[in-house]
Amino acid sequence: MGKAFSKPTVLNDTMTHYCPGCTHGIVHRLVAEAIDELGLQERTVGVAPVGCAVLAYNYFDCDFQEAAHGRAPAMATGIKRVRPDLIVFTYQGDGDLASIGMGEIIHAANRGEKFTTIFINNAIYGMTGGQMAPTTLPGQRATTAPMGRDTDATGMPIKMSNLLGGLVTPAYVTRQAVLKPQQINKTKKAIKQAFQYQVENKCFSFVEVISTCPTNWGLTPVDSLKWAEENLLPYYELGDIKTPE
Amino acid sequence: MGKAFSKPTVLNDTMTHYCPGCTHGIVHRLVAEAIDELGLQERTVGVAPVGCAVLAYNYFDCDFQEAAHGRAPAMATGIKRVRPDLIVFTYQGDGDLASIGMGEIIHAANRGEKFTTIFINNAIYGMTGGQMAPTTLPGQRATTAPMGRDTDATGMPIKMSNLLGGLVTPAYVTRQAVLKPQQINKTKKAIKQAFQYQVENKCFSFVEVISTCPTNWGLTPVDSLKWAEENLLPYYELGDIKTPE
Amino acid sequence: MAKVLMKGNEAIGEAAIRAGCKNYFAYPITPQSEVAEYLVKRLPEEGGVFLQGESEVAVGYMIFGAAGTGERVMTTSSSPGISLMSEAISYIAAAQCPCVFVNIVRCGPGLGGILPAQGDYFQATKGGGHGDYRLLVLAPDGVQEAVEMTMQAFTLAEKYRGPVMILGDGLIGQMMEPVEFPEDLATEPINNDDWATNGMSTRKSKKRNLVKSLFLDPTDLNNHNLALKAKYDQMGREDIQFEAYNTDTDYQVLITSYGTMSRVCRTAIDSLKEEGIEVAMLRPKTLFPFPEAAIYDAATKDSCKTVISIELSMGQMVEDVERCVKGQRPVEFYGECGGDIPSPEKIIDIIKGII
Amino acid sequence: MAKVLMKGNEAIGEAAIRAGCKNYFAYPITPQSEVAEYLVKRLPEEGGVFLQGESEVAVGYMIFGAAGTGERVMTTSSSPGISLMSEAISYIAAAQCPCVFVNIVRCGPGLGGILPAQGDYFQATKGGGHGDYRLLVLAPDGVQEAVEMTMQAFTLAEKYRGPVMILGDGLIGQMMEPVEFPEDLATEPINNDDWATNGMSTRKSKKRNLVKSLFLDPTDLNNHNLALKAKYDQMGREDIQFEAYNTDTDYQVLITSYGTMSRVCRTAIDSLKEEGIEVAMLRPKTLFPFPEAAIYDAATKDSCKTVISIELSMGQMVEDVERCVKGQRPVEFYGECGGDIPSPEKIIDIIKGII
Amino acid sequence: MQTEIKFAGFGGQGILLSAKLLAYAAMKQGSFVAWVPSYGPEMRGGTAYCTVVISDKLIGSPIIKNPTHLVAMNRPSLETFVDDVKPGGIVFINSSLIPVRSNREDIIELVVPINEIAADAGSVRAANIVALAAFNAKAKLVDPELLKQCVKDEFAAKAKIIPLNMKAFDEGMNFVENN
Amino acid sequence: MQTEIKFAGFGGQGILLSAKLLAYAAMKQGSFVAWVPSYGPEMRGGTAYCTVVISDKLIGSPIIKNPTHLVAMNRPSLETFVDDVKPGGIVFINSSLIPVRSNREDIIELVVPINEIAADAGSVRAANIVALAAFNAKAKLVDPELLKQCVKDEFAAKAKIIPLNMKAFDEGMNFVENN
Amino acid sequence: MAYEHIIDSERCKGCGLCINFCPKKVLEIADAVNEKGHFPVYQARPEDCIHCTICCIVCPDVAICINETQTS
Amino acid sequence: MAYEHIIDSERCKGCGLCINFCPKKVLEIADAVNEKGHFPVYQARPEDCIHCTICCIVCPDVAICINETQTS
Ligand SMILES: Cc1ncc(C[n+]2csc(CCOP(=O)(O)OP(=O)(O)O)c2C)c(N)n1
Ligand SMILES: Cc1ncc(C[n+]2csc(CCOP(=O)(O)OP(=O)(O)O)c2C)c(N)n1
Ligand code: SF4
Ligand code: SF4
Ligand code: SF4
Ligand code: SF4
Ligand code: SF4
Ligand code: SF4
Ligand SMILES: [Mg+2]
Ligand SMILES: [Mg+2]
Repeated sequence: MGKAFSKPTVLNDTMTHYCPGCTHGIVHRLVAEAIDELGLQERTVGVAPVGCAVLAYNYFDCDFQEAAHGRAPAMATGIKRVRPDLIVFTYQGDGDLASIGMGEIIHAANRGEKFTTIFINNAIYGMTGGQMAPTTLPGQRATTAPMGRDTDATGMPIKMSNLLGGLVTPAYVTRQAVLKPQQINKTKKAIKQAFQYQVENKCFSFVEVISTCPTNWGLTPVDSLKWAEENLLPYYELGDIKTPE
Repeated sequence: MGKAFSKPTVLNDTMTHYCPGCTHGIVHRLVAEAIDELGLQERTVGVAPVGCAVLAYNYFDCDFQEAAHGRAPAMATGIKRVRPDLIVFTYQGDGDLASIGMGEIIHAANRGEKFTTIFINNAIYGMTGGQMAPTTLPGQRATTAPMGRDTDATGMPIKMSNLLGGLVTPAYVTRQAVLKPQQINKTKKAIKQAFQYQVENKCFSFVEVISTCPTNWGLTPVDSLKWAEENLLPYYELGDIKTPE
Repeated sequence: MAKVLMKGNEAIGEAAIRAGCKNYFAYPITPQSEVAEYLVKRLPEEGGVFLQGESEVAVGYMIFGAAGTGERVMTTSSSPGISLMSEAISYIAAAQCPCVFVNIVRCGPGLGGILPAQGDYFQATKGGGHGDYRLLVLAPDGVQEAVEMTMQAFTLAEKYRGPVMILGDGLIGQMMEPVEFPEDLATEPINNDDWATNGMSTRKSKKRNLVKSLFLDPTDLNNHNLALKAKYDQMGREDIQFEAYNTDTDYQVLITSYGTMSRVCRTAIDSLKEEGIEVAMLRPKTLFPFPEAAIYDAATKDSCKTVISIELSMGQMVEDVERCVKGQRPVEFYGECGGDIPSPEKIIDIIKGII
Repeated sequence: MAKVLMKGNEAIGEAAIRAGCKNYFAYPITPQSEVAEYLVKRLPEEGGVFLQGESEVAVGYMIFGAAGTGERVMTTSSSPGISLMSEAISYIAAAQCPCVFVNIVRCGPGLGGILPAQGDYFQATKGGGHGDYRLLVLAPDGVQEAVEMTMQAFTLAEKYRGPVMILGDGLIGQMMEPVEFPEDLATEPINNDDWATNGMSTRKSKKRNLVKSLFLDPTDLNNHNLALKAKYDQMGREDIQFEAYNTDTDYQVLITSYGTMSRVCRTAIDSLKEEGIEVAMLRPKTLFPFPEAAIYDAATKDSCKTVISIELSMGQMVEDVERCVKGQRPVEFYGECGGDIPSPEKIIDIIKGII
Repeated sequence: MQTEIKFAGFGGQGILLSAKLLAYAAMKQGSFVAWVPSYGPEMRGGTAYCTVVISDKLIGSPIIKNPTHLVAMNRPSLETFVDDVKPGGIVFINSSLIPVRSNREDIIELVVPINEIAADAGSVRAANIVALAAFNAKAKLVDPELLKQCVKDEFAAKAKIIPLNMKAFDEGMNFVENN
Repeated sequence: MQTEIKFAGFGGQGILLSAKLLAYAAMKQGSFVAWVPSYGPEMRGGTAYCTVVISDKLIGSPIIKNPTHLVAMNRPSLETFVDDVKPGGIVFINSSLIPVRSNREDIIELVVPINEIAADAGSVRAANIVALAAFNAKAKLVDPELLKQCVKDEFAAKAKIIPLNMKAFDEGMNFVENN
Repeated sequence: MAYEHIIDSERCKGCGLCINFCPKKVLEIADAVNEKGHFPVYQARPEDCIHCTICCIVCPDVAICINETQTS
Repeated sequence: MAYEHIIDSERCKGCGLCINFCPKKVLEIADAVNEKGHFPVYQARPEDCIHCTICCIVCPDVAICINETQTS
């Protein structure tokens, strides 16, 4: 039952700056594998967010632009509109996409921009040191919610995939996770599917990935997976939310 | 069966700058009546948008702030948070609220800010001369969509009430119209209910009002009502979308 | 080519197309919405891209993304809209992507009014956005110059690999004047393979390109800033533009003025000349780089007793004029900023008041 | 009151509370997120309001709305975040609402870096936003001054009914120094009944108040701009602050520098003095209004041969210095902008190079 | 030599077009021209106006407080602007809508019932063309044939209404020449 | 007189706190002080450091390239910063983690196995307190009793761990005084 | 209980919405403009008016009101 | 078909995710740090490895690969 396994070629050898056990690294690999397998490296332009993945461009061996905080969908729109032959993806965190970048992602999705968004939902602002995100769970602690998120004052966590799925414009919207091997394999398939829709010029495609932030959650990497499984997944249900007709 | 009818006191005598037959005037009156009937004049602060209603403050006899384009919900948040005893409402058009102000309205709604938004959906940018709005119907002409809205290039019209209704945080969200007397009466009730929820400090409340823009639609006022009835209402279905539990 | 009578806003749109720009992203705002309304019709004819963005913030980044691919791209807006783009402009300058921003200035601050003004001089020339960057700013005084500068802007943007701004005003956008589109101002795009993110397959090196502005190492960032500064210095050596009006006389007063306001000053100068009073004008056509030496030289001509900066603002360019005049002559100021443009008669009174 | 050892960011938060400000809206950004992390704990103890907004654009308008009610309110951010607030700042200045903006500057342009810099001088003093408005800008050189200026800021904001900015930098935000909170800097709020939208019932007149910036009539708008200008002129008469260091000697060189950079200059001046070389420093504490006369006077002292502006930028304040020196002395510049702060030794070398 | 003509009327009266056509013809004739609209928020229902400047040299200030001539299409326009006209200028009065006169001795009053003339020619909508032709017949700013050609070119895309407008043009011109 | 002490180590070693406590005590003692952290993006796992400046007059530049003393908690810290220390200064070496020495003749080397001492006192987590006490015992920058009080105050909210830290403090001090 | 139907012809913009909805076809557009240049409505058949307030409700300019008069 | 299981101990950050998921409990944390200061994993019981690639799949740092070797 043995199998071989090697690094995708779109991923270069640079070691990531991510904390030990941070699942950003897993998703990077999955994106790289999808680009590899679909043979898109030479015409792909990635758009890095402002968030822990701000340096994503250091790890991918393809063209990359670095966006301002939250504006990756607008940049991707600019790229894709003037060069529809390029394959464009954004890679964004939950602070980036669901807080400051809310307007941009909704409008890009609603216009049906033909690019792909990978949305890393770790329910926290990782890079800036653990502030509350729109996706932070009720009661979850953050540096700007030291007693835990108070939903009376800050509302309920936003389910981005459901929100985008609610738009009328056709799209591929799915929520996946990378908390265990089977989920990782499914996420891989979803990401590949998302790029495939782009290759076919079919629709906007959006893959939310439930991830971890051991550092700001104050948990070990392994405990982070468990915490996410037990707390995030019941609220953020996995599965396809919308597929293009 | 006779009845008396007079101008609500919160509305002052200034003549509006609106075009003949523009339904902005009707909604102004309904808002004023609600404030009157609930006795809120002395503690109300309105927030005017940038759009045809930018001068709304000229017509209401209560405190008013004038927002920047799209930012009324953020201003209302600022007012209401520091002075929860005040009654705060925003009055916004569809360009203002659904295009540039998308992020602000979603986040204010999601935080459950305890103010009231009156959303005038006339499917066009009125004030700036008829550009396409996110709510413009497929095929509807606008100065920036001279051949009619092309949904392949710009997506489908956004149903704001449904989008906001999809958030998890409790709220009152309803879509009404002012195209005929019965609808106007219903809209009146909805607006009063929205303020009532605010008085009770219950939730964010949002009343979308399907309106007309005879000038930029290029129709007479009466034909505008008909066009809206026949074209807007089938897409923008009327009724309550969400009520607070 | 025969002259055509065009609104400034439409002429700017046409000029962009003639300059080889096929990509336009914008958000409506008075007094410049006609650029979009014109281009939404013209660009499809040219196989180009027109998109109304959801906000000026988003448009700023659409421009950034598009410019990052090396394609020519333009946006137009007016004062509050440009404020919303200022973060993007800082990013684009930092990431060195050529593109063109047009600001058809209206009265501020805040919502202000929609009539012409020059209250965004500071914002344009000193950087509305954060950090050490400069915009090359071109200030037309009419529709023909708006056309020429729009066309030049793309060439300059590519020469300096950065954003270039046209600073017009509501009058220039709204008025019609006869225009020509000089073909020689349309240049070939520069090869961008060494930096643009246009897909690895398109370039010989097969190396990836990055468009970015983050430099975590202080030495790298300082060097980056020095490299940017070197470009701005080069602009000062190679691309200053100005007009000297009536400077070959023994003028007593030197006016500094630009754009719409300078036309009124020109009329005033002509009238004064008829009365035997000689007044000259130094009109910066590039607001950055600023014609520092030219102003100093003109101000220090023996006959010149006073310099006066006349603007549709409460006093902005006058600070640069003061800086250039180095205390050699008194520098006066006159300005209005409500939307009305002072008449030539008013300017004549002002000038007479200081001689 | 005993001194406490506090991080600049936390001290600014505490100072706001001591000044009677109970309302804080902000969005996280390095290097100032500790202000929020401090206030989220402290404000509830004071019955105050803490809200993390969804973006800096939104926060700018939350501040506007809150300030419009006449309540004291503050936000803190860093360079790119301030760019995103520039439209709001223009609106608030136009609508004349008192409030405090703190910019803990990081390196730019674009994403740049997160280390200290002074590249936002232009943005702060010339208006990042559109139109004719000015911010009163206070530039502390350490944690104690950050505290004092934060407290003063609320008083000044109310005196001039407008936004006041504290321009710090990453070092001031991140370092700890002993601080005291001078009680006499906490003033009583001014009665706002004549303008603030705090509900008609609260005021005697029972007249409604409007907070707005739209003036459709050109004369009204021009008058409004003149009224704003009158306030800025008044600032120049009444609220300029600066420090003159070693100016009672026969110095050969006058340094102009502010904030963090000025501390290094001070150390360099002390060392040079030991070597027998006298150098003075004029340190603006208000960057606007700018100490124009003080700089002119200090520069034109007989002994002084040269002026040099030393900044953590590529050359920004130096333009104002040049303007003030009026050509009476050569004005040099030294700056770095990558995050490293030049050492006193480096400054000593620079100074020796010009004498 | 510089001539400035202010056109003023209600929003829907087509004055911007009349003014543009005049500017266009003057440009064709080799003059420097500028067409300056009044744009302001919510002019709806109010008075709209624009100015055409025609000059033999580069135009300085296009903002004209005291125009050479005034074409007033409705009463508020006449009342608002009549006193600004330079002595010796023409004040054109659309007598179909304006029951009053200029009350000035130092100008040339040109009174034309343009709505009626237009209606006679086929449609009131051509009133602005009547006014243009009539005004030019008096002011003699551009060659009438050239101006007429410009009108024709303007409507090139809507060939159907060319005859109407040609007729309106001729009637307007004739009215002045025959009175 | 101005003294500058650089504290350097891994992220989790508590150096920011040691430095803060020293600054605090010096402040209490009437000195001017500044505590300057290195903050940079993604320092995680790398070397963190901070500097304490103690002076008898207002502190000018708080940015110190050549500190008087260095407290090195791990090997990369020692290697990175040892050459910057001014001649005559103390170089404190945590020999529990650092197998090498300074290779400098012009400084005073203070070698202390702080992890072991802390472990003996009850927990390795108190190693930073051991280092603080030991370093101060040699450098004599502040009154040890005052410093100890500052440590105690710092942990006021976590009374349980005060004894451990007091013990660690004493052991650190004793190690230096007895060697 | 009697009612008085009052049209403020200076406020009226002549949009015709009231005419469109009046169940009794009471209203018509006048043929003289008001100060603002609009052709206001008037009650062409006041005797048919049932004071149902529908015209008031649909009027965007609050140009119509109905007063109660005690002279019953 | 044979396989070779290779851990790049310089890339490994010692997060333990692979250990957690290895179905055969092959992996353990080493007790010496690598250059970056992390304690990397190693195959404590290589003979039990079934080359299932689970450890590769969960590793955020692509520190493990499995090569096919033709020496079967
Ligand atoms: C305009 C602007 N605002 C704020 C910041 C600071 N900032 C950088 S990253 C970040 C949050 C990132 O969180 P998230 O998007 O969830 O990504 P993660 O680090 O969790 O992967 C913030 C607020 C910035 N760089 N620019
Ligand atoms: C930042 C900014 N962008 C653009 C504008 C121009 N603008 C004013 S109103 C408006 C659209 C208004 O449309 P809508 O909100 O639908 O209101 P309506 O006029 O239809 O009632 C726009 C784009 C502005 N004032 N400020
Ligand atoms: S801070 Fe959190 S999200 Fe960022 S690299 Fe570390 S673990 Fe990952
Ligand atoms: S433009 Fe449209 S929305 Fe605006 S006042 Fe006129 S009819 Fe109403
Ligand atoms: S009250 Fe009723 S019946 Fe009378 S005019 Fe109005 S709509 Fe007609
Ligand atoms: S609805 Fe009102 S404004 Fe319209 S015609 Fe009737 S009375 Fe006049
Ligand atoms: S390949 Fe499978 S069995 Fe072998 S070490 Fe990895 S997870 Fe364990
Ligand atoms: S998952 Fe990767 S980084 Fe983590 S311990 Fe295993 S090999 Fe090392
Ligand atoms: Mg996150
Ligand atoms: Mg609208």
